Amino acid sequence: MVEISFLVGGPQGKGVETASIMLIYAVGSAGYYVYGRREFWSNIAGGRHSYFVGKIGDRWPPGGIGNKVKLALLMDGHSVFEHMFHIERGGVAVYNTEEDGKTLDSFMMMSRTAQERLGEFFKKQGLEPTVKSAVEYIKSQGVKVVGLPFNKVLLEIGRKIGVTSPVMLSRFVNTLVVAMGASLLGLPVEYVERGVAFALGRKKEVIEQNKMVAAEVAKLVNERVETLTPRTPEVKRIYWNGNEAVSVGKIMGGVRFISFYPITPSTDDPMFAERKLPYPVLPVAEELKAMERVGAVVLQTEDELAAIAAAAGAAMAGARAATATSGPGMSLMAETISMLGMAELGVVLTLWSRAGPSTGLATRTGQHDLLYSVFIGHGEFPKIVIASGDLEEAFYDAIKAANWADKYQVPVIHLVDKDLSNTFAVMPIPDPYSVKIERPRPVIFPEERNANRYELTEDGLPIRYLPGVSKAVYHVVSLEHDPEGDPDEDAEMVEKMYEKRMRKMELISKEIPEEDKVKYYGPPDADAVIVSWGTTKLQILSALERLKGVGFLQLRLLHPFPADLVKRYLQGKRTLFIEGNYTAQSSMLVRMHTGISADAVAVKYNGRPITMDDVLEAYERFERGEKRIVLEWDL
Amino acid sequence: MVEISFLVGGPQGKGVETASIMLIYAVGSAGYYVYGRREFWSNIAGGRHSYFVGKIGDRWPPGGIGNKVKLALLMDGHSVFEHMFHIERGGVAVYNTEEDGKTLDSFMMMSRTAQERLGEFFKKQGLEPTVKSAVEYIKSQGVKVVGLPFNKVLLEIGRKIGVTSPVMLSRFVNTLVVAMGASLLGLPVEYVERGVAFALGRKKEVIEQNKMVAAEVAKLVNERVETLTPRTPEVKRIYWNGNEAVSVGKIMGGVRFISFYPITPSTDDPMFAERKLPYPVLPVAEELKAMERVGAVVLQTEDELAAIAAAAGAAMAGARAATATSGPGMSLMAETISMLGMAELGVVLTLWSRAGPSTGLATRTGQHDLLYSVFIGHGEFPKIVIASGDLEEAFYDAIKAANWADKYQVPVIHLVDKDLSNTFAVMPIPDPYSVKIERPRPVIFPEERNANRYELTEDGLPIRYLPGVSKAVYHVVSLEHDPEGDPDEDAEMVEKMYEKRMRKMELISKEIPEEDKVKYYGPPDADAVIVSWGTTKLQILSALERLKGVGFLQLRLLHPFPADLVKRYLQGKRTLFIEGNYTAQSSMLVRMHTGISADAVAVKYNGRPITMDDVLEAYERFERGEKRIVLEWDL
Amino acid sequence: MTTVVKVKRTPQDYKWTKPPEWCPGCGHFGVLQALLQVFAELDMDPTRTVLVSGIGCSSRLPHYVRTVSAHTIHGRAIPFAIGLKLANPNLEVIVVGGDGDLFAIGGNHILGAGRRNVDFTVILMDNAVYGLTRGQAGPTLPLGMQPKALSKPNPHADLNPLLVALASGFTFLARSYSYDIKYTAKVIKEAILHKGSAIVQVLSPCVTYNNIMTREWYEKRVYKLDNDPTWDPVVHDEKEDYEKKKRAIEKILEPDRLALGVLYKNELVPTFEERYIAMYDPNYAKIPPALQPVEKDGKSVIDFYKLMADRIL
Amino acid sequence: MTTVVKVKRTPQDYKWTKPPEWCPGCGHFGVLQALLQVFAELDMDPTRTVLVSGIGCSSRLPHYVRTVSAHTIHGRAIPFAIGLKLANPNLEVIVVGGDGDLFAIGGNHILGAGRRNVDFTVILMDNAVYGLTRGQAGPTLPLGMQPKALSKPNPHADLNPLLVALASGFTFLARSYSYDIKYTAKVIKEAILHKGSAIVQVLSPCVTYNNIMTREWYEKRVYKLDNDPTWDPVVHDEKEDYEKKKRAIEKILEPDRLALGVLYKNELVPTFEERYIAMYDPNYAKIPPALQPVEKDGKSVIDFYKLMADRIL
Ligand SMILES: Cc1ncc(C[n+]2csc(CCOP(=O)(O)OP(=O)(O)O)c2C)c(N)n1
Ligand SMILES: Cc1ncc(C[n+]2csc(CCOP(=O)(O)OP(=O)(O)O)c2C)c(N)n1
Ligand code: SF4
Ligand code: SF4
Ligand SMILES: [Mg+2]
Ligand SMILES: [Mg+2]
Repeated sequence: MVEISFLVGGPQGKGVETASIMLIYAVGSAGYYVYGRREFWSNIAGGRHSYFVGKIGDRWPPGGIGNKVKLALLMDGHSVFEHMFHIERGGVAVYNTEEDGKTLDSFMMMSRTAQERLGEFFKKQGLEPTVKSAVEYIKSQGVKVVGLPFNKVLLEIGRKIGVTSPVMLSRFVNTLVVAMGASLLGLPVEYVERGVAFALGRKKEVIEQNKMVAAEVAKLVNERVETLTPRTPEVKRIYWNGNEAVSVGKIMGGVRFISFYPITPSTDDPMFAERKLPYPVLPVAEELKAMERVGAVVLQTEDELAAIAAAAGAAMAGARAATATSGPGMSLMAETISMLGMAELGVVLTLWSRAGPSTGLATRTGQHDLLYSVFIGHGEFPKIVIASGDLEEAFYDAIKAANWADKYQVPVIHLVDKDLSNTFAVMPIPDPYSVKIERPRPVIFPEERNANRYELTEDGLPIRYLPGVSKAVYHVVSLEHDPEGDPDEDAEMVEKMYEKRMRKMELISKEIPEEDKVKYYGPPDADAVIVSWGTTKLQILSALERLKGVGFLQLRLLHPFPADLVKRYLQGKRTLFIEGNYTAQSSMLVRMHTGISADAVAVKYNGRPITMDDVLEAYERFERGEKRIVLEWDL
Repeated sequence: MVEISFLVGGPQGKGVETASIMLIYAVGSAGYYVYGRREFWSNIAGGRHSYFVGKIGDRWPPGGIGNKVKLALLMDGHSVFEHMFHIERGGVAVYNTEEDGKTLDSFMMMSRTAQERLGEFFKKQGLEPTVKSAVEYIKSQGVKVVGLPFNKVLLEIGRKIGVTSPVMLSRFVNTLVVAMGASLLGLPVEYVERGVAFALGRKKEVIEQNKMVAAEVAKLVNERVETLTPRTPEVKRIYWNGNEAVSVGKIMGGVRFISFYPITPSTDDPMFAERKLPYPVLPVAEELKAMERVGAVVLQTEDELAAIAAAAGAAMAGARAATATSGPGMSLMAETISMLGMAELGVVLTLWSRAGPSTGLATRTGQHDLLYSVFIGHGEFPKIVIASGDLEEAFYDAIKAANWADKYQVPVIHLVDKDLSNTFAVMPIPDPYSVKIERPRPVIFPEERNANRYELTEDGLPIRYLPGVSKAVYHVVSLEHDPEGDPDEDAEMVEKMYEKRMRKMELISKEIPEEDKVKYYGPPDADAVIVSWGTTKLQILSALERLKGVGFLQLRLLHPFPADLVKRYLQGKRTLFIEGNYTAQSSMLVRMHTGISADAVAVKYNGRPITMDDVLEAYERFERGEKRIVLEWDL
Repeated sequence: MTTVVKVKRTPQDYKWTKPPEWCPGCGHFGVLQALLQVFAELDMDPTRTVLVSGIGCSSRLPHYVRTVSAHTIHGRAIPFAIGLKLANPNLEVIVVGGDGDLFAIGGNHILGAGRRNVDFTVILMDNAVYGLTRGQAGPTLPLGMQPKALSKPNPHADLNPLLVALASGFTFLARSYSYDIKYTAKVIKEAILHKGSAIVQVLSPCVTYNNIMTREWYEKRVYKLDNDPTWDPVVHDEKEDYEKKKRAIEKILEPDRLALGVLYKNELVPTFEERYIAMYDPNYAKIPPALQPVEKDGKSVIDFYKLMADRIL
Repeated sequence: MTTVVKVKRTPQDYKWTKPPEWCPGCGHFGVLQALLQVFAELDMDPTRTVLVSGIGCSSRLPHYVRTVSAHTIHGRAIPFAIGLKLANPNLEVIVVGGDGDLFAIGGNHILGAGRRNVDFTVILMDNAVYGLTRGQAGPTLPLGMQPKALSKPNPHADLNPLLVALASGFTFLARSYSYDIKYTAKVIKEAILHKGSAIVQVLSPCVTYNNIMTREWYEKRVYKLDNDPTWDPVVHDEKEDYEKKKRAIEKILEPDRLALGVLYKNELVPTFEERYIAMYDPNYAKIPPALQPVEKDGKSVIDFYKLMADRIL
């Protein structure tokens, strides 16, 4: 079984991303599965440190991310400092020997806090705070270090391939480190070339040059830590990231109106939908026979207030409508979310949550918004909150969310996070047609008439009209109303309408299948159960492989809460809740609905995702009797 | 013991309010305590029905409001229909006999739903749907009905006092019904005159005419149901309503910057603070010696986003700052609430909650926003939520909220509601100086220097600077930051800053005294305890007088939640939660924090307050074993 | 405006089942009357015409009209309407709202709308106060004025809604006066017929709270542009635009007087719908988002493998 | 601007402890340089000067400056700054922000601010894109333009920020170009010295994402108003206002060219602070909200019984 963890680090905006994508795609082309997540600072350039950390394997998913990696490609001296503690014994690090002499404080763009801490460390160790010392330290931890003088090497290669400008040459650093890494992994250079071609896009000449660089560099590295023999994968695979998987999910789910205001880490979701416009169609539906592609409106609005209001209007018009945002944007959408509840309009809100509060850490992850998602919006109204655990689930959930918003005419919050948004993967293609698209048909009258959209129906669902098609004259309204949709404050009518709306919660609870509510992994008779939600899933599942006998309950539908199911799985068990926030929100939610208290909680709130090793640590400390475990690893 | 319930009903915008204030003030002038709450439709005029319902007594508070009243002053035929079921056996109703012939469907502005329902009722009773029938029905229920031909009477009086224009005469209807009511209550007409003078303000001539009307009408009513002998009250009393009590509380509490965007039922709170500008001061503080009055900024902003942002800016400048809104406005403030948490700025947000969701019922009450208040704002951050139970508490809590926001530098949500906002009372003056104003002093440097506002302090509190005075240069920021206030994403710093902020929650829990967290009433050894929060208090306390042996736990501090205290009071008890929402939110909150489940919940969500009779009904049904009791009375 | 229907309707046909609940004499009645008249004149299809409003006395208007409508939340009528219109450009979309709704809390969406030039109409029912919340100052209330609900004179100056709309990109600007129902109908009709984003400021007194800007106050100030035979607000050629804008602004800023009529009209600017067709999706008008079938027998109509072709390994 | 300090400071004295993190060549550096220069020239007190920003690359500026500052949330810098200034009018308050921050999400507060004419300054760092979120279209990006992060041409037209500000009531309007640091400093200085709400649009290219509106692009279009000796944007008498506004608008709307310099200046309009003193509280300037003692030995300074005298029975 192949399972290799890797890391690519370098100055932000200077090719780290390209290098990582090259590597991921190269390895993917060779028939492996791979994923990597991106960590970066919330400013554009200026030399802050950024990195990808991921996993390569011959099965999907290729296991969790631990606290250390096997292969580290460090593009500059700053990266050496940042990842000194991130490489495992027996692993290998690639770096630029020309940076040896640089000191810690010469890296102006390093967090000053980190500089001070590392400074302390070197002092304690009696070492000079230089890159060289850091490299020595890394070696002392049983790590093989492969250094090359990057600029010198590139200058030589440049001479061969006819590039001399230093600026141009510096652009080859990403290819250089990837080629070094590939050599170390025993990956034939032709796959690196595929990675190069994919990552660099359509610039032909540039691709050719980079390919030559790769070939030259490959010759310079003779060591090897692994041998990735090209293999034929079991299934067809796709390369995408979390933002894209969800975006495509919505498109598949029939969403044709997307309004948004840019915000990290959500923007790439609607922007992908925009880039892909118009979308290719299958020759199935009558109305589409004549067309090869269909359009959609993807609308950048002036703010988030407008984004969700526009989606609400589109939903009224009859389109499947969605918006995407993160915490600050969702806060601005709160008033309209409440309106969706009252007026009974279905909109999907993909919440790409990030580390808060406020602007917080715009490019770091956090699971801080669970209870907020559940209780957002003044007043009481039906709403759905679903959290996805991984890329595949996120894709399917996006389709389901589109179904539910349309069917129940309620706001649906699809809870994902920065971790998922920036996870890039080569993985098996989920079956794009396995989720049935459920689209209720509108009522169409034979001739024009006044209609009651808010009839007091038994299931609570409003009557569905398509304006301009239904021949219905009707009123949609945010005030409490009578069946005609006009304001009514009569106490009895108020109560009836309120109940009618809330009945939808029962309907939703009844109709959403169990596997969308919770998923249980591990032995049914486990006496200890880890409870979690969202993107901790992969890390917990990987940890579970080592924690034999432990169960894992993944919470998926967070509202309406599947209290009975959760009770069934947790009653009488020892529970450890693991999640990326301070107050252990899911444990609060579980207790609110079931009365069951967590035996222990393990939380992380330093802006970094929970790793597989975090999970193992949490479990160990749980077994030692700790009640509140704070996870702190920074990777 | 005097305890008289009353009701004044009539067409909105046509003097109901004036009549009610006249009556309240008249009775108050005679030495009684009195309160009345206003119910009205959410449009300005157009003839919708509005009414006051309240209580008169010789002690404060004069008991709860039942489902029926003793005295009903009905200004028009519409009111007769609306209040047919609201008058108790032995009570008395006043109405205009000239409306006898009017039919139900002639009242265009009645809710159509109500019309249909009443139509059914008359049909079943075999009665014509006329005012006369309604009056007959009222009589059949053991109610004395006193009718006068209002217009004819006024025409006659008008002739005497020299007013002939029908429009002018119609303006006397309020005085007419109050005078009738006063006569029935045996209240000497001079007190009505005081009520007239107070309610009509500075228009001298009008006051004189109305006094004459009162005197004339008094002569026409010979019946009497009660005799309100003028009495000397025990204490000095004040006439105010909920909006005003809270507004004055904030002023007393040192709030000098109030920004708001108009919204019912909150607007009268900031507008009162504006009207009272500048405020008279005691000759205490040095800087104020030369002045008789001090100013404050009361700023109407372009929207709620601006309202709370301006308050945040004012807080940074060093002013005690507040805003007031209701649900829709609070939703718009969510993003900035989160910023207050991160940037560590203290602002008081008075939430005058109303019936939702969305625009909902703008002028009706509801306790729908408890969980939303607790969890509002993305991310996790310290925040205080306190709910007041009555006018006196609301006044004190407003002062406390101002203290807390300033001291802890967190957002403080002061949760009150439409019911309280529109409760008008003549009541004992709360001691305006009993709550100590706690104002920490800013650090002032001897000379200009850079300063760390976000030092990692032990108690979590930020260092306090007063810009322009402290001689400190420092940065306030909404991003995660280092002590200097500059963005920092270092994992360790993130964790420390997060913990620093959250430590404030512990400090708050420790420092807020027990009586501000919960209040317990009734026998300590009660086996059944009613749990509630907010403005149900008076009604529950009144009901408790009849439910001997039952306890009542009033939840006050909702966040940080006083879990231990609540456990102490509820452990092992049979609990009935009573509140004005659908999902029994306080029971959810209690279970979330204590694991204790409600044995039963009694909820009301028809836009009307919970009455004393509702409480009695709820308790009775609770004892009969009902688990979920829906209260429905419309008064 | 995009279609014509056969059966000719009367204003009466556009009345909903319940009567208006405004104060007697309220200016908003005039706007309602004018709208009903225009709808009848244009014989608009009530099932394809959508009135969108926010919150306010003015925003109640849709409840008195027999067309499809959405009475949304305070300040958000415009983006709601834009979403609705863009999801189905075959609908006729008209926003109505007050000065508070459209230019205080909703002001930002005027800026957003102007940039798009969506083919829809905004009717501003301007009474310079917040009627529904009992008379506070609206964004068009002049500095220092103190209508009766205010305890102090207004410390805010008024903004100029038509100039804001012009600065944002609205391609049709007009003003009317609600007590002149006929003229208001005429102006609104032109606005609806305009291709692009149109705004009509209707001076619509609040008789209950604005005791200063009353019928008398307005009637001293208003005059009709139509009386000047040389007045031509239409941009006939893009080259004229600069001049026509300047002339419109001259009128809009004119001190102490209120010009009624069409101030500016430019149909040469492409509508958002036209831009979308040109730059995003040629089939947009034919089969817009709201009218697309998204599934066939429960299966998505999208060809996933083609959509993601460049990503499949 | 309200005071003068004794020790003369240099631009260097206004640098904070950490260096800027903008992309090399970013236009925002010019604004920063200009600001430091102005601060030194005016010898502003760093403990009494407050820079307020929202979110964006531009909004990071306060972290590079050694004055008190607040880096607030996206779009809300203006109301935050107004609250701050009104709570203590002795502070010198300057808002900096991007086109996205101030005119997309924050647009409504421009409208609100103009109506108040608070004595503060807004510096718009306009690059027509959203730098920080990676290059999406900003509200000032022209129709049909496609900078590199966009997958399709911009379907939105640009709004005119200065015209919006004028329509709202700003009493000082100016434009500059960030690579011309000296001129930018000159214009910003005048803005800060202006009594009332001032806005300066600084054209400040984003070298990373706006590959169309580059140095070359701007330099083809900009010209300085100062070169015309007859140009006088100052309103010397209220009667001139109408004319001066029209002339400013002529420049603001001018097609294809970008006039730099002061476009309009009117100090005859009372500031909000002056209005407040006149209409609300004569002691406001002397003892504003932030500087009032609210208690003495824990006791409120307010005389409750006098305050509520008319309500006590
Ligand atoms: C978010 C929000 N804030 C405030 C309100 C309260 N509110 C309702 S209508 C209104 C103003 C109405 O004024 P305008 O739009 O001018 O309409 P008019 O009543 O004058 O016709 C306000 C502030 C609300 N409904 N929602
Ligand atoms: C409520 C909210 N929405 C969106 C964002 C994401 N965001 C951060 S900066 C920015 C735009 C920045 O553009 P601009 O103001 O023009 O500044 P620039 O970076 O171009 O200098 C956006 C959309 C946010 N932080 N908060
Ligand atoms: S309050 Fe004013 S705007 Fe509202 S209905 Fe009455 S007159 Fe019209
Ligand atoms: S992304 Fe653009 S605006 Fe931001 S720092 Fe870089 S060049 Fe400047
Ligand atoms: Mg208005
Ligand atoms: Mg920008």
